[in-house]
Amino acid sequence: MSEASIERLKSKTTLKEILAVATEFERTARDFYTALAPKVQKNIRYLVQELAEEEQRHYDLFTQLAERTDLEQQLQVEVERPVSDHKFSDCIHLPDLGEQPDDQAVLQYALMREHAAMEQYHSLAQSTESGPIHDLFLFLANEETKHKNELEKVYYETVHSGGV
Amino acid sequence: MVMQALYDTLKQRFPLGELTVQRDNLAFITVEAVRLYPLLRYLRDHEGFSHLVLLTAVDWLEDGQFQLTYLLNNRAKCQDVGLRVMIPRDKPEMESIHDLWPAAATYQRELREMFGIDFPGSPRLEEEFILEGWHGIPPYRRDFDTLAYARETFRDRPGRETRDPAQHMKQQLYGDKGDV
Amino acid sequence: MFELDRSQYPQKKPDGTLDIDLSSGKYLKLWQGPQHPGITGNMAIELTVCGDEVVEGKTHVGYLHRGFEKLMERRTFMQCFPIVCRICVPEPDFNEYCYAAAVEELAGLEVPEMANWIRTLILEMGRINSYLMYLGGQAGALGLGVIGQWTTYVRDLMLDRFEELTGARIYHMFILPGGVRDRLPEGFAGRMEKALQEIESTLGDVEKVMFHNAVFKKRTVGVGVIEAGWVDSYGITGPNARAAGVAKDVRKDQPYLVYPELDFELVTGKDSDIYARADVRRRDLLLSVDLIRQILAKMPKTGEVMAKLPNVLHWKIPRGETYVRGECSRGEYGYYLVTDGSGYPRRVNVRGPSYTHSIALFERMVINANISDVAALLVSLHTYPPEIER
Amino acid sequence: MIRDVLSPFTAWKNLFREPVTIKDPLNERPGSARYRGFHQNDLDKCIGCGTCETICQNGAIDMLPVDGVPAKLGDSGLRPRIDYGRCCWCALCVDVCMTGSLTMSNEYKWIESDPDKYLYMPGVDKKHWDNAELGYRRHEERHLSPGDRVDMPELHAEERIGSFIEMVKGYDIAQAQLEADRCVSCGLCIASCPAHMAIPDYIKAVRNGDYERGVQLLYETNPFSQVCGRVCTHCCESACAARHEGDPIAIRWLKRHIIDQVPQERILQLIGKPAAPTGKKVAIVGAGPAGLTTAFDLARLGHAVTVFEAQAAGGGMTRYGIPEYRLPYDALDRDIAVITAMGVEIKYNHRVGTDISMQQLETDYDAVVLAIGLHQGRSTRIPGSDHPQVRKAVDLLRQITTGEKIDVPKSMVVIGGGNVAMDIARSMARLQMQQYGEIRVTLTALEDKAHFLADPVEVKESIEEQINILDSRGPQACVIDADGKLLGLKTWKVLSIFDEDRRFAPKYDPADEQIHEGKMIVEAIGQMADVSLLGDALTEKLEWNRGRIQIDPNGRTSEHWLWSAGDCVKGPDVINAVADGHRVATSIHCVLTQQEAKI
Repeated sequence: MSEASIERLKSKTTLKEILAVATEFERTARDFYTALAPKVQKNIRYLVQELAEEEQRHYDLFTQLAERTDLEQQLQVEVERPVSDHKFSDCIHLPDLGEQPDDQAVLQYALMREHAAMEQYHSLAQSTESGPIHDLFLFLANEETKHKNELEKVYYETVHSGGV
Repeated sequence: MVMQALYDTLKQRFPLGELTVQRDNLAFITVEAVRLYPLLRYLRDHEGFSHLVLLTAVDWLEDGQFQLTYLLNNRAKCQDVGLRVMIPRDKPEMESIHDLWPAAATYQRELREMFGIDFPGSPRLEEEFILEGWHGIPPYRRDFDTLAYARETFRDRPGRETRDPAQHMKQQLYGDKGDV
Repeated sequence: MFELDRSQYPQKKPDGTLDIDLSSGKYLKLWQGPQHPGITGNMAIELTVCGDEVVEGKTHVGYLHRGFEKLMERRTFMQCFPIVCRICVPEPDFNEYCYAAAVEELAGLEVPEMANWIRTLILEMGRINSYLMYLGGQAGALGLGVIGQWTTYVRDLMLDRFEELTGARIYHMFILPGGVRDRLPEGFAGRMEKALQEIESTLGDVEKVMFHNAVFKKRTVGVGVIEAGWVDSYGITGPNARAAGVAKDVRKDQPYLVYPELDFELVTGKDSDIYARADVRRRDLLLSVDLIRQILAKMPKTGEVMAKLPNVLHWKIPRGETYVRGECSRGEYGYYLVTDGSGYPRRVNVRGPSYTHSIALFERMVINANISDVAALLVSLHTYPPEIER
Repeated sequence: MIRDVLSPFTAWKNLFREPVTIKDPLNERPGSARYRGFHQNDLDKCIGCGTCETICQNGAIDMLPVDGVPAKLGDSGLRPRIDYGRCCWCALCVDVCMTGSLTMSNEYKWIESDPDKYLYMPGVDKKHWDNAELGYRRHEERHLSPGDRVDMPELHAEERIGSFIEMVKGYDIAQAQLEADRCVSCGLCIASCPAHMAIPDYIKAVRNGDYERGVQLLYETNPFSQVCGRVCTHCCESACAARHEGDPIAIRWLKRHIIDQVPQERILQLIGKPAAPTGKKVAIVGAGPAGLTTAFDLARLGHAVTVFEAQAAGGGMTRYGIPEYRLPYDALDRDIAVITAMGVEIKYNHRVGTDISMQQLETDYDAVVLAIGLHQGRSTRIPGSDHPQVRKAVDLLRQITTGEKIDVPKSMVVIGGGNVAMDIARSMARLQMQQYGEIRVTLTALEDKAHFLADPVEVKESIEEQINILDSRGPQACVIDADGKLLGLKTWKVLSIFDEDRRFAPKYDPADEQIHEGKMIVEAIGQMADVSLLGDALTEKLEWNRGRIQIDPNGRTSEHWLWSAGDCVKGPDVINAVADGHRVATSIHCVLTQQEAKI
């Protein structure tokens, strides 16, 4: 997320508007992975496809949320159980995602992206007053954290197989 | 040492087979069937082995032989000597010693019944001793299979069945499934 | 009461067999047992009587034949251990001891000292039980029913001690190859002492009512005499021999377990009649009471109870043979064990004292006895049929 | 005389005495504390090994499945049922119980009108004595249970650290028989062995001293007994009934003992000649345990087998990954010699993809097996990990095996807590010792000691060999000075390593930062298969499953002519590779004979 987009988000005042921007982010990510999939070797294509599917899931979720009327109540429920974050992906270095990235590179890129999004939503939540908007940012941060945590596990299972 | 000395003494009078000293007061001596009777009488009358502890048989099926063991005790010296006599399984017959020890007649009756070993001249040898109406091979011979007999004669409580752990695990966990 | 020399009757044929012509009407066949109050255990005696005099007796056994010796040939050395005790119901422990000792000898196992003390204790406890049963039986055979009630009561106290020590009352299955199963429970000696005192007190009553009893004496003194010369020819051991004045006792002759460490004198008699045998057993019982006190006082307080065994599931013993004996309440008990290097005994032969006592000896003694004395005579030999037919 | 008339009347004194009998059932009369009464069985502790059934001389015990107790590794799922019509209360079943689950209560009364009700499964059929506290228990000294494991004689740390001589000496006959004697032959281990070796039977062969029978049993399921007898991951030992209250049977060492006792020529005689030629040709890519097991099986069935191996010698990871002190090359050579004696042709220094293409193999052979293992090391890709002195363990181990010159650093850091990490640490320690006379190897692992992936014995031996093992350290960066010289590794403390689902998810504490000095850093965190030999076209044609070639349960890929086996599809493990080899060989044989039938 660029500085400009943060500013754009900050200036939004309605839940619907905020969700619209967030949904847009997910869409671009989905398109990125979808475009990447055919370029990588087939043996790791599943990873990229799964990432695309995950972004699509987020995209669908946010779209549906925007259409719901009981939104505030729903947000409240999700925010009350945030996923903890232990600053894990700090240790993962960001690679250049070349023309034919391997599985580790793809995972590192995805982790970085989820991490960045999570951080942003967190800081946005901190800079807003308690209320539906604050809760929405927390919800988004929580969603990204969940995804990031899942990716961390996949990363470790793939890379740190233990070397038995 | 003591048993060796006894063996040496006996050896001067009787041809003896192998000596096995099991303890310093127990030894086994192999003797030929024809030597047994005079040897027993000599041990009883001159060496103080006056107590016939037991008389029994061992079936060495694979060697085609019965081993008869005559165990004598010398109470004064606290010694035991076992005389081993090997007789052929296909002609199981042995000289009776009931006139040396009347009690031996009972042992010989039992051996006749349980092992099918004959002791011609022994009193009441033909009378049934423990078994009544027994047909088939003498049951203490090695080729009498107690398990087979029990299976033919008795039945298990209904519902008895068992599984082998390894086979059961194979069936449950892998078997034809290709992998664990 | 007989005027003629009864030993001349019945007359013998030239070939030595008895000249009994059943068709003459002079003789009667009479079965005592296998279900009969005057019989010991599962046994029957076939009597030929002339008037009330027995002219011939034959012992019939086989009512309890289970073929233990053969069954053991297809059981591993440890699997044999639970079945041997069943060879003798009233005093099962000698089977456990003799079997274990024979296996240990052939397998070259050294049994811990503590186990030997406990084994001795158990064997003496078993002896007391066996004698208590005998006293009741001997008195009962002559119509003195109350003695059996008293001895059964004190025997029960001993069974309680067995139960707390071994976990079972009759078949203790406590002496296994390698040692014994456990140490004495906490406070055992105290409870044992109470039981011993009760036994002594009861025996005092038994002495008054049974042994100082004109009727009992009339029926037993001079009746059923075993001649000393028969001891060897009939393989007589135990109290039957000792009451004949032959001081024969494996505990002294070939001391085993911890008997060398115990202080005791052999109990002997001289008249060799039913009364003498009963009296020898009563005194031998008191000796056992004393031995138990000695054992409990002298035995070590701690120590291993089992030798290190190989895996009992595939325990093999090298080829060999041995004979191990002990002095049970009836005489010499012994196991002849032959091994062939496999995991199973090649042959086990159990030598129970009743084997000769109740067949060859009894058949000899019953001749010329009065029918009414037969039960008392048989009981006085103290025989347990299961050890005959095994 | 007068006394004898009067004395019996003293019996009258008992006239007013209370009865001594206990009125039952009005009065409870519990059995003694040691009473051998009705059985109890702790179902959770019981592993269904059936040792109770084996010892029961009455044949009173059956082993039967129980609802809710599934068979799993180390537990047959069976539980004992006792026929109380036969039980003699000897308690040998309690004494030999391998887990102590079977006990006896002090309850002795149970009344039924139907005698068949006395088929009783303790712990399953609920009874009022289930929780009885008194009753017979196995003696705490466990008199009838197997004894302690026989120690394996091996070189001491000081003796072994200066060389690559095999450290484990192997049991002598007396030791092996003693160890084999401990086995209760329950067979729980068989299911846990990927190759389902006939473990209790070959242990019995050791007990009986019948080593030729032992060799025959080994070769029925495993042509790599020299290898597996030394470096198998011995899953069997973690399913062993003896492990519950003591050490498991040293199954691996007994296997090695068997194969050590029989000369090579005799082994060849014992397993016999292969079947008559079938005219079918099979190509196998990779001469590791999976490939060569497939080759062995197929060759014995009469198929012509050619193995293509990129390296100069066979064995795959067992040669190029496992150090010589754990698996001497001559032992490996003996296993391979038996396989080549079956007529298997191994083309060494033939790299498929370079020297010959997969397409060519497809054309020339009736079937092709891909058994290429996991020879590419993974990198952490932390900052600085592209420095030339940051190496991968697999590459370095391969260099040591081939005898390539290695610039041994005076100090080094290993990243990883698995067996490969231990292997490289210990190998480099030996080289350091040879060159400098001292060892400076630090090993950092993400896991804490309790969760090390490496075999505990490996960890113990590494520590003996002066490897400085630091657990719970997460690598952050390779520290490089201004001149580009590698200084060491920066790590953070790992707070926890698994999440609630037992999935790998380390959490760090950046406040606890350390720098471990090292002129070389070796990454030993994981390996992957180098699938580039397939070529783009085949890669695209094949179906994949999460990064690995997709195979059916028989090891066949989505291409009808291609099978795959071993580490590259199943993950790293020798015995798994052997099992896989058998599976693939069976499948190929089946397909080839079906083709034959159709023609």
